[in-house]
Amino acid sequence: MSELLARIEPTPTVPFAGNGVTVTSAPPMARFSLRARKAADLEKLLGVSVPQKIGTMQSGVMCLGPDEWLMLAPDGTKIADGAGLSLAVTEVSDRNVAILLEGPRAASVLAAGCALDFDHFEVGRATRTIFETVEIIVVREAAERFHVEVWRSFAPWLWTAFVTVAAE
Amino acid sequence: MTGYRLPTGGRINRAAQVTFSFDGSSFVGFEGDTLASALLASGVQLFGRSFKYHRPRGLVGSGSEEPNALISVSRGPGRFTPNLRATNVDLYQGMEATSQNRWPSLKFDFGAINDRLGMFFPAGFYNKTFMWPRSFWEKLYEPAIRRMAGLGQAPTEVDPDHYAATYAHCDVLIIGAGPAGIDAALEAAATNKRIILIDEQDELGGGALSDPALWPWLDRSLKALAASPNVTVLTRTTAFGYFHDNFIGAVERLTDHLASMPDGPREKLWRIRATEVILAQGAIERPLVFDGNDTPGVMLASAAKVFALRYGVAVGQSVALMASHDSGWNDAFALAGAGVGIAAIIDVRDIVDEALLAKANALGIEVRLGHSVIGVRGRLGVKGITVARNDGTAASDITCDALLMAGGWTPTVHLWSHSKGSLAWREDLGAFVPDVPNENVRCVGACAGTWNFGAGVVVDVLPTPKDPARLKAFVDFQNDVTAKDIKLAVREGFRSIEHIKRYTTNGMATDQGKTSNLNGLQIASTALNKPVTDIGLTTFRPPYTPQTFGALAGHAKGALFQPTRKTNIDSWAEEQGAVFELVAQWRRARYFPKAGEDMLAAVNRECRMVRSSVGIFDASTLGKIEVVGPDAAEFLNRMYTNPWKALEPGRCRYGLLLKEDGFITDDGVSARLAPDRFHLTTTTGGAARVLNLMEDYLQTEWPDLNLWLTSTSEHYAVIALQGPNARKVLEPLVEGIDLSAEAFPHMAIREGTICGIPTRLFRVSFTGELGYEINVPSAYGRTLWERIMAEGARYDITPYGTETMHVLRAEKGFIIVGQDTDGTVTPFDAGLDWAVGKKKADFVGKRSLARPDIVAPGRKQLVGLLTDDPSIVLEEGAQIVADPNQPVPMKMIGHVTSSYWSETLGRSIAMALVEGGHSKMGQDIFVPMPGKTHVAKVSSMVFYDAEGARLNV
Amino acid sequence: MILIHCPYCDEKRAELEFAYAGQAHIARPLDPSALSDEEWETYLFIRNNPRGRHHERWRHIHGCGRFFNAVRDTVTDKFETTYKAGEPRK
Amino acid sequence: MTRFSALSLFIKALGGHQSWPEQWPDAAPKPAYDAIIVGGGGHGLGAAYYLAKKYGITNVAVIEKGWIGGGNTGRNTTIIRSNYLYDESAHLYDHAVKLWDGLSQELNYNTMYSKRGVMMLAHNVHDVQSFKRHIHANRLNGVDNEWLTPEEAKAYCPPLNISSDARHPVLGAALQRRGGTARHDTVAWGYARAAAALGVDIIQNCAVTGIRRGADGAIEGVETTRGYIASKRVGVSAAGNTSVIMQMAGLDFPLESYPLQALVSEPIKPVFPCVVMSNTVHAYMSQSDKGELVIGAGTDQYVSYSQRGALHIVEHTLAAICEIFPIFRRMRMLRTWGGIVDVTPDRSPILGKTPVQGLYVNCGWGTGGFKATPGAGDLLAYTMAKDEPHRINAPFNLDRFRNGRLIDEAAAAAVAH
Repeated sequence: MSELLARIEPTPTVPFAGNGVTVTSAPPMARFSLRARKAADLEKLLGVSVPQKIGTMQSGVMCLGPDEWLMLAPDGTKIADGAGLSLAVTEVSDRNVAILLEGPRAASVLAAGCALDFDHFEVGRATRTIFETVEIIVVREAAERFHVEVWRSFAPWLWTAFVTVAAE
Repeated sequence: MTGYRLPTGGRINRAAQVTFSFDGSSFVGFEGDTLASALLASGVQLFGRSFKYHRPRGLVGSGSEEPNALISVSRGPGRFTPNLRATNVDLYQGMEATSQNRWPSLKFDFGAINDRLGMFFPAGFYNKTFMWPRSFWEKLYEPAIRRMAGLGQAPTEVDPDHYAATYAHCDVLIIGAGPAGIDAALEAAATNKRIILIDEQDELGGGALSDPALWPWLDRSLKALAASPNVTVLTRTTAFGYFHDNFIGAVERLTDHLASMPDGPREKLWRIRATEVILAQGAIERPLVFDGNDTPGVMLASAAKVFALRYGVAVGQSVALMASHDSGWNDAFALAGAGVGIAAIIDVRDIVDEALLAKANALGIEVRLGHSVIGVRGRLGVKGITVARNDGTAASDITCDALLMAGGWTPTVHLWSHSKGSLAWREDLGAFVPDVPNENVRCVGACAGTWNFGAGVVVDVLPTPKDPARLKAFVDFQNDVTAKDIKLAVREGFRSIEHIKRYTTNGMATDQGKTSNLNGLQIASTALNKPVTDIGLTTFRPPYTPQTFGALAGHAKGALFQPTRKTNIDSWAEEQGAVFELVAQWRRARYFPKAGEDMLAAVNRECRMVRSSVGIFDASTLGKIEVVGPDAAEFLNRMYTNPWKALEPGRCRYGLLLKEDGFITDDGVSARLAPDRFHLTTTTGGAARVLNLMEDYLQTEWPDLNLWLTSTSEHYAVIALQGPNARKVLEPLVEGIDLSAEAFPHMAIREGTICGIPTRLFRVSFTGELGYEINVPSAYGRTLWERIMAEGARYDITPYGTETMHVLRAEKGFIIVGQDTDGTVTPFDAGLDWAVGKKKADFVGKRSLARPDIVAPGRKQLVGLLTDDPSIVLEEGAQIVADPNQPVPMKMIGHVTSSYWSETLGRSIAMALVEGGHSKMGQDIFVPMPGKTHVAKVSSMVFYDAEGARLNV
Repeated sequence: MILIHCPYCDEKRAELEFAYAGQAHIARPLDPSALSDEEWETYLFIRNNPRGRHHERWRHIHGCGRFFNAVRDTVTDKFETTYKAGEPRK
Repeated sequence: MTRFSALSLFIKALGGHQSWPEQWPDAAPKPAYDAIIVGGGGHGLGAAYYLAKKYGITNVAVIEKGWIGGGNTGRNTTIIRSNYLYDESAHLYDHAVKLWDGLSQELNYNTMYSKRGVMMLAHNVHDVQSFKRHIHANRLNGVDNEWLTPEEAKAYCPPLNISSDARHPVLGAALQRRGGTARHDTVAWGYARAAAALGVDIIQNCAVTGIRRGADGAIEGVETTRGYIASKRVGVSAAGNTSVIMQMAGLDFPLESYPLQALVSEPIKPVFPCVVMSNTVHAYMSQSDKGELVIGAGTDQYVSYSQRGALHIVEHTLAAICEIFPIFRRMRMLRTWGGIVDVTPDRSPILGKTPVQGLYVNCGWGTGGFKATPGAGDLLAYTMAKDEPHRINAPFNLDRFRNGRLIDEAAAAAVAH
C-alpha cells in the first residue's frame, strides 16, 4: 500500500550542471547501520562479506569504524535484525540522503569544504568526515565520481554548498 | 611638472592606457601599473596623512611594506574598501581612489594642527591626561580622540561580493616567487611531488621584476614551471598565516584588479596542508631614522629601483641617496642607468667599497662619506636636504626632489615566526634570521639571511647636531612613532620590547612594523645600553598583511552560514503561514495563526482544540537513539536515574538523564521494542549531547557491555496526535495494531503500518490528553501529515506549534529541560523523586546527589505558582522575593521558569524555582516588577487533571 | 588546525574531525557511593593541566567514532603518540 | 611620583619630555617581604596596590615571569560588564565595575574606561527568556540591565542586521549601559605605577620555580629564578599558569587552560558605538579608541599553553561577525593573537584561601577576567590582609567543588530545548 503516500526528498530532483561537475540527488535507497565486535558476526547473519579495513567499501557495505558498518542497498531491501545476537542492525534508510558529484571537478568541489586529501583517496575508499561544519560520508565510486551521504536535514545546505562551488 | 614616466623600460604595457581618478582628479597610467606607480608617474608625491599628527606623507616602499600610502577604492554600492596600500593596488580602467584621514583635502588638512602641537602628544600622552574633569572623558575627550583616530572611512553598505574557500594539499609549498622561490620550485618540479608556488604580486619574479638582466631567466623559468603539471602557481595570493602542522592560510585576490567585475568570487581562501614548506619571502629594506625622514619623496632606495625598472617611473628628477648599506649604491646606479638623475650619494660610513666609489665617480655622482642627512626641506614634497659630517660640522644643502634611504635589510621572517621557529640575531645584518624550525620548513634566499646585498652598518638614528629632543625622526611612519618616543618609553621605565611597542605603538600599524620593528629595537637597545638580544623580540602575529573578513569567512554567508534544519513537514507549515522559532539548529512551527490572530489568540484556539477534540504536532525534531544488543537494558539502567531492566517489551518509560555532577541534562520517553532493542527519545537540543555522553560511557567506562547506539533522529518523522478524538482519527489509517485502550494502553508502543507505511506507534502524551506519536520514515512525514489532516477534518483537527505544546504540558506540570531546569537542578529539586530509582546502587550522577550542598535544605525547588490576580501572566525569568518591601539589593528566592495564559483553566499558570519551594505550598511569594509587585501562591505544578483521567481512556 | 593520528583508522586526519574529551586515564570509580566527598571531587573536577606532557582523550567523532588516548605536549601542541582506549598509559 | 596631568604634560613638553621619571622602578628581589603576589597582570598588580593602599601592607613584591601585563591583561578584548545572573556573580563583578568608575583618577593614570554600553543579543525564544531572567535579577540586585527591542538595538548599534530573514534573527537585546571597555595595558601600568609609589616592588623576569612550606605546612616563601624570597603570605594570581604553581605547593586544582583567540581589524573612523555580544552566534565586538574593530573569537577545544590558535576558529568568528554586521565583510583583519584562559568546572573564578596556610589564590576567570580586574585585586588584597575572604568573594571558594555549591552562570544560561 506504500504507493498511497509519496516520498518527499530534501534536495532537487533535477541535477545541477556546474563547471566540470554535475551535482545529482541519488534516488532513495535502503540503509542499515551494522554494529558488531567482529565482521564475521555480521557476515554470518547477513551472508555477505563485510570489509575489515576502516575506510573501505565492498559490495555496498562500508566499514566506518572498528565495529561499525553502513550497508547501502536497493530501496525496499529488508535484512535480518539479528534479534538475540551480540550485534546490532538498525535501519536508517531515511536518516541519510545521498548527493552524487561527477566530473573532472568533483574532487575539487568536495575539497572546497573537506580537509581530506583527495589525491590520496583511492576509488573504493569510504569514510565519515566533515564538510565545513556538516558531517558527511564520502565514497569514491570512480576517479571522477563521489557518493556523499548526509543526514537528511543537512542535505539542502550541502546541496547549496556543492552547487555554489560547482558554479564557481 | 608633466610627469616622471621614463621614456623606456619597465614591464608596463605602454600600448594600453588606463584612465583613473584620485581624489576626483583624472589621471592616466598604463596596464601593469599599480596605483602608486601611476600616480608617481603623474608627479604625485603626496599620498596620505599620518595617523596621529596628520603629517603629509608619500610613498616609502613599493609593496606590502608600505606604511604611508593608504587609500580607499570605491567601485559601486557596497564595494568601498578603505586602507588599501597604493603599492598593492593594481590599476584598472576607471578606478576611483581617494586619500584618507584628511579634511577638507589631502593638501590642506585641518588635522595637521596635531602636528603643530605634536610636542604635547608624545607616546602615551593619553595615559597622562584627559582625566579631569571626570565627566569630560566620555562626553568630550574620548569622542574627540575617536574622531581623530581611525584611518579610512567605515563602510556603510552591505558588501554584494561573495567569497570562496578551499582546502588544498601539496608535498612542497613555496611561499614567495622571487629568484630563490622560483629556483626552489624548479628543483622540486623535477620530482613527482605536488608543488604549490604562491606569490602576493600579480607577476611571479619578486625582486627579479626590477632587474631586467634577470628577465630572460625569469621567462625561461616561468615557462618551465608552466610546463610542469605537478606545479600549481597562485599569483595575487598572500600566505597570511602559518598554523599548526604545516597548515597555511592564504588568500587569493580574484577580481579587485579587474575593470569589469565578473560573477565569480572576489577572493578565495586557500587552506593548504603541506608536507614541506619553503619560505622564500625575501627581505625588506630598512629606512633610516633622521629629522624629516617622513617628508613625501623620502623613500626606500629599493622602492625607487622597483618604480624605475619595473614600472618605468622616476621617483624624482634629481634624487639623492642616504645610505648605510652598499645595496643603496647599487640601486642608485641602476636608477642612473635608467635615466634618473642622481644628485648625490651620502653614506654614514667613512669607508665604502672602492668599486662603489669608482662607479659613482664614473657616473659623475657626488659622494659624501661620513655624512648624514640632518634635515629635509619641503613640506608636501622634498625640495632639498641638509647634510653634515657625522660630527655635526660642515652642514650644507643639496637640492633634490627625492631622497632615498638605504638602511640595510630585514629578512621577512613573519611566517617563520608564526610557525614558532626560533630566530637568531645576526650582528652583521642587524637583524633576526631563522634558526631552529618547529615544523617541516626551511627558508631560502633573502629571508634566510643568505642573500648577498653587500655590506653595511647598522645605525639607530643618524648622527645629527640637532637637539635629539626636537627631532622629528620617524621610526613607525603610519603610527607616527619617533625615535624620541622610544627613548621616552625607555626613560619612563618600559624595558621589554613588548612594553615599548605597546607604549609607543611602534610596529602596531597596518603594516605591522615591516619597516619599523628593527629600527625601534636598535633605538631601544641604545637607550637601554643593552644588546638587542636582551630586550626581546616582538612576536609576529598572523596575518602577514591584512585580510578581508569576507575571505576568512569563505562560503559561510547567507544560506551557507549555518544549516537551518527543517523537518519533512516544515514545508507544509510554511505554506500554512506558520510562525517559526529556532531551536538548536532546527526551525520549528511555533503557532499557526489564522487571519487576524495574534500569538495569544492562535495559541488559545490551538489549546482549546487539543483539549476538546484533536490536535496535530510535528515532533520530528526530537532526538532518537536506537539502543541494540544483549546488554541494552543494563546500559540504560546505568545511564538513567530510574530502573530499566524490568521494562517489558512494548512498554514505554520516562527517562531522566543526569550528568555526573548530578544535574539534569536531558529527559525523554523511551520504548522497549524487544528484549535487546530500545527506541530512546531525547530533547531536540539534546540529541547530539546525549548520544555523545552515552558513547563516552559505553566506549570508555563499560567497554565490556554488548550493545550499540545508533542515531535514528532523522530516520523518522514524528507526528503527535493529541486529544480526545486522537484514536478516532487514527483508527481508519492504521493496520496491524489494535488501538483499543485495553490492547494499547498509555505508555506503550506498537509496530504496524499506517497508510501502508511501517510505523512505530507510541501511545504517549505530553499534553495530558489521549495521545499518539507516529514514527514513520522521514520522507513520508508530510504526505502522512496531510492524510491525517484529511482524516481528522471531521473533528476539526488543528495543527499546533511549540507554544501550544508548552502551554499544554505546563498545565500538566511536565517540565522542559533547559527551561524549567538550567543545569543547576537535581531530580529532587525538580520534584522528580519518583523518577529516581531508590534501590539502584549506581547511575550516572548518583554520587553527586549525596554531596553536602545538594542534600542541604534551602535548595531551589520547582513548584507551581498561581497569581492572586488570575489575569496576570508573570514574565518568564521574573524574580521572586519573600519580602517585597526590602531595599535593593533584594534577597531573591527564585525565579519564574514558565508562565502562560491557560485557556483551559481560564487563568494564568506558572512554574518557578523557589528556595525550599516544596515546603512552601500555599504560601504567598512576591514578584516585584517595574511599577508593580505581583502576589502569587505556591502550588502544585499539576494544574489540570491531576488524577490523569484524560490519559487513560 | 592540528593533525591527529587516529589509532583505529591508522591515519592522520584534520582536527575538525575530532572532539577533545579531556584528561585521559580517569576511570570512573566502580562504586562511587563508597567515595568520600573529597575523592568524588577529585574524580569529577581535579585535573593535571600540566605545561608539557599531557595524557588526554580524543574522539574521532566525525570519523570512526572511537575514543582514544593521546600524549601531547601542551606547550608545543605536538603529539607524542596516540593509542587505543584500553591500552596502558604511555 | 610625578603627577600626571595636562599641566605636567605641558611643562614636560617644554623640556622636550626629557625629565619624565620611571613610572615604576625595576626592582630586584629583597630577601623577604610581608606579602608576595605571583603574577604581574592587572589582577596581581591591583592586589599589590590595594594591599598597600587599603590595608597598609606596603612591603610587598609582585613577581612576574615576563613583563607586567603581558598575559591575559594585554591579550583580551577589554569588555567590562556586571550583568551576571547569580547574586554571587553580580555582586563580584559589580564590585569591580564600581571600582572601574573613578579608577583613572584614583591611579592618576587614564585607563580609558569607556561606558559605551554592552549589548547582548537574543536570537531565539530561549535567549529572550534567559536574558529577561538576567534583567530581572539584575534590577533587584541594583545592577543596570535593560531590555531592548530589535529596533532599539539597531538604534543603539546601527551596523546591526535585524532582518528577520537572518539565520539567527535578533529578537531583542539586553543592554548594560554602564558596561564598556577600557585600555588594557594602562590598567597594568597604572596599578604598577601607583603600587610602586606606595613602596611595592615590581620584579619582572622572575619566574617562580618552587614554593617552600614549613614543618607546619604553612607558606615560608617562593623559590624563583632570581633566588629565594621569603614571605608568610603568598597570593597566586597567575591565570593559566596557576595549576603549575599550585602543584609546586602540592595542590591539585580544578583548572584547565585553553587557548583563546582575539583579533582586530584595521582602524577605521568611528562606526561602532558600543560592545555587542552574541552567545548564540559566538561573536563579540567593539571598536577601540584607535578605530580598530576588536573581536573576540572562541577557545580552541584542547588544553594548551602554546598561545597559538587555529585558523578555523577565526573563520567561524568572522563568518558570525559578518552575518550580524554584514557591512563589515570588506573590512580586513589586521592582527590575531592567542591568550591562555584558565577555566574551572563551573566557569566561575576561585578567589580565596587554599588548604595551605598563607597561600591564597585568584584564578579561573576564564574569558571574564579583565572586567573583574579592580575587584579581583581588591578582594585578593582583602583576603590576604585579613586571612579570610570578603563576603563578596567568600562564595568563590575551592570548597564548592566538593560540596556542590557551584556558581554556574553558563549552565544557568542553559541549553536550547
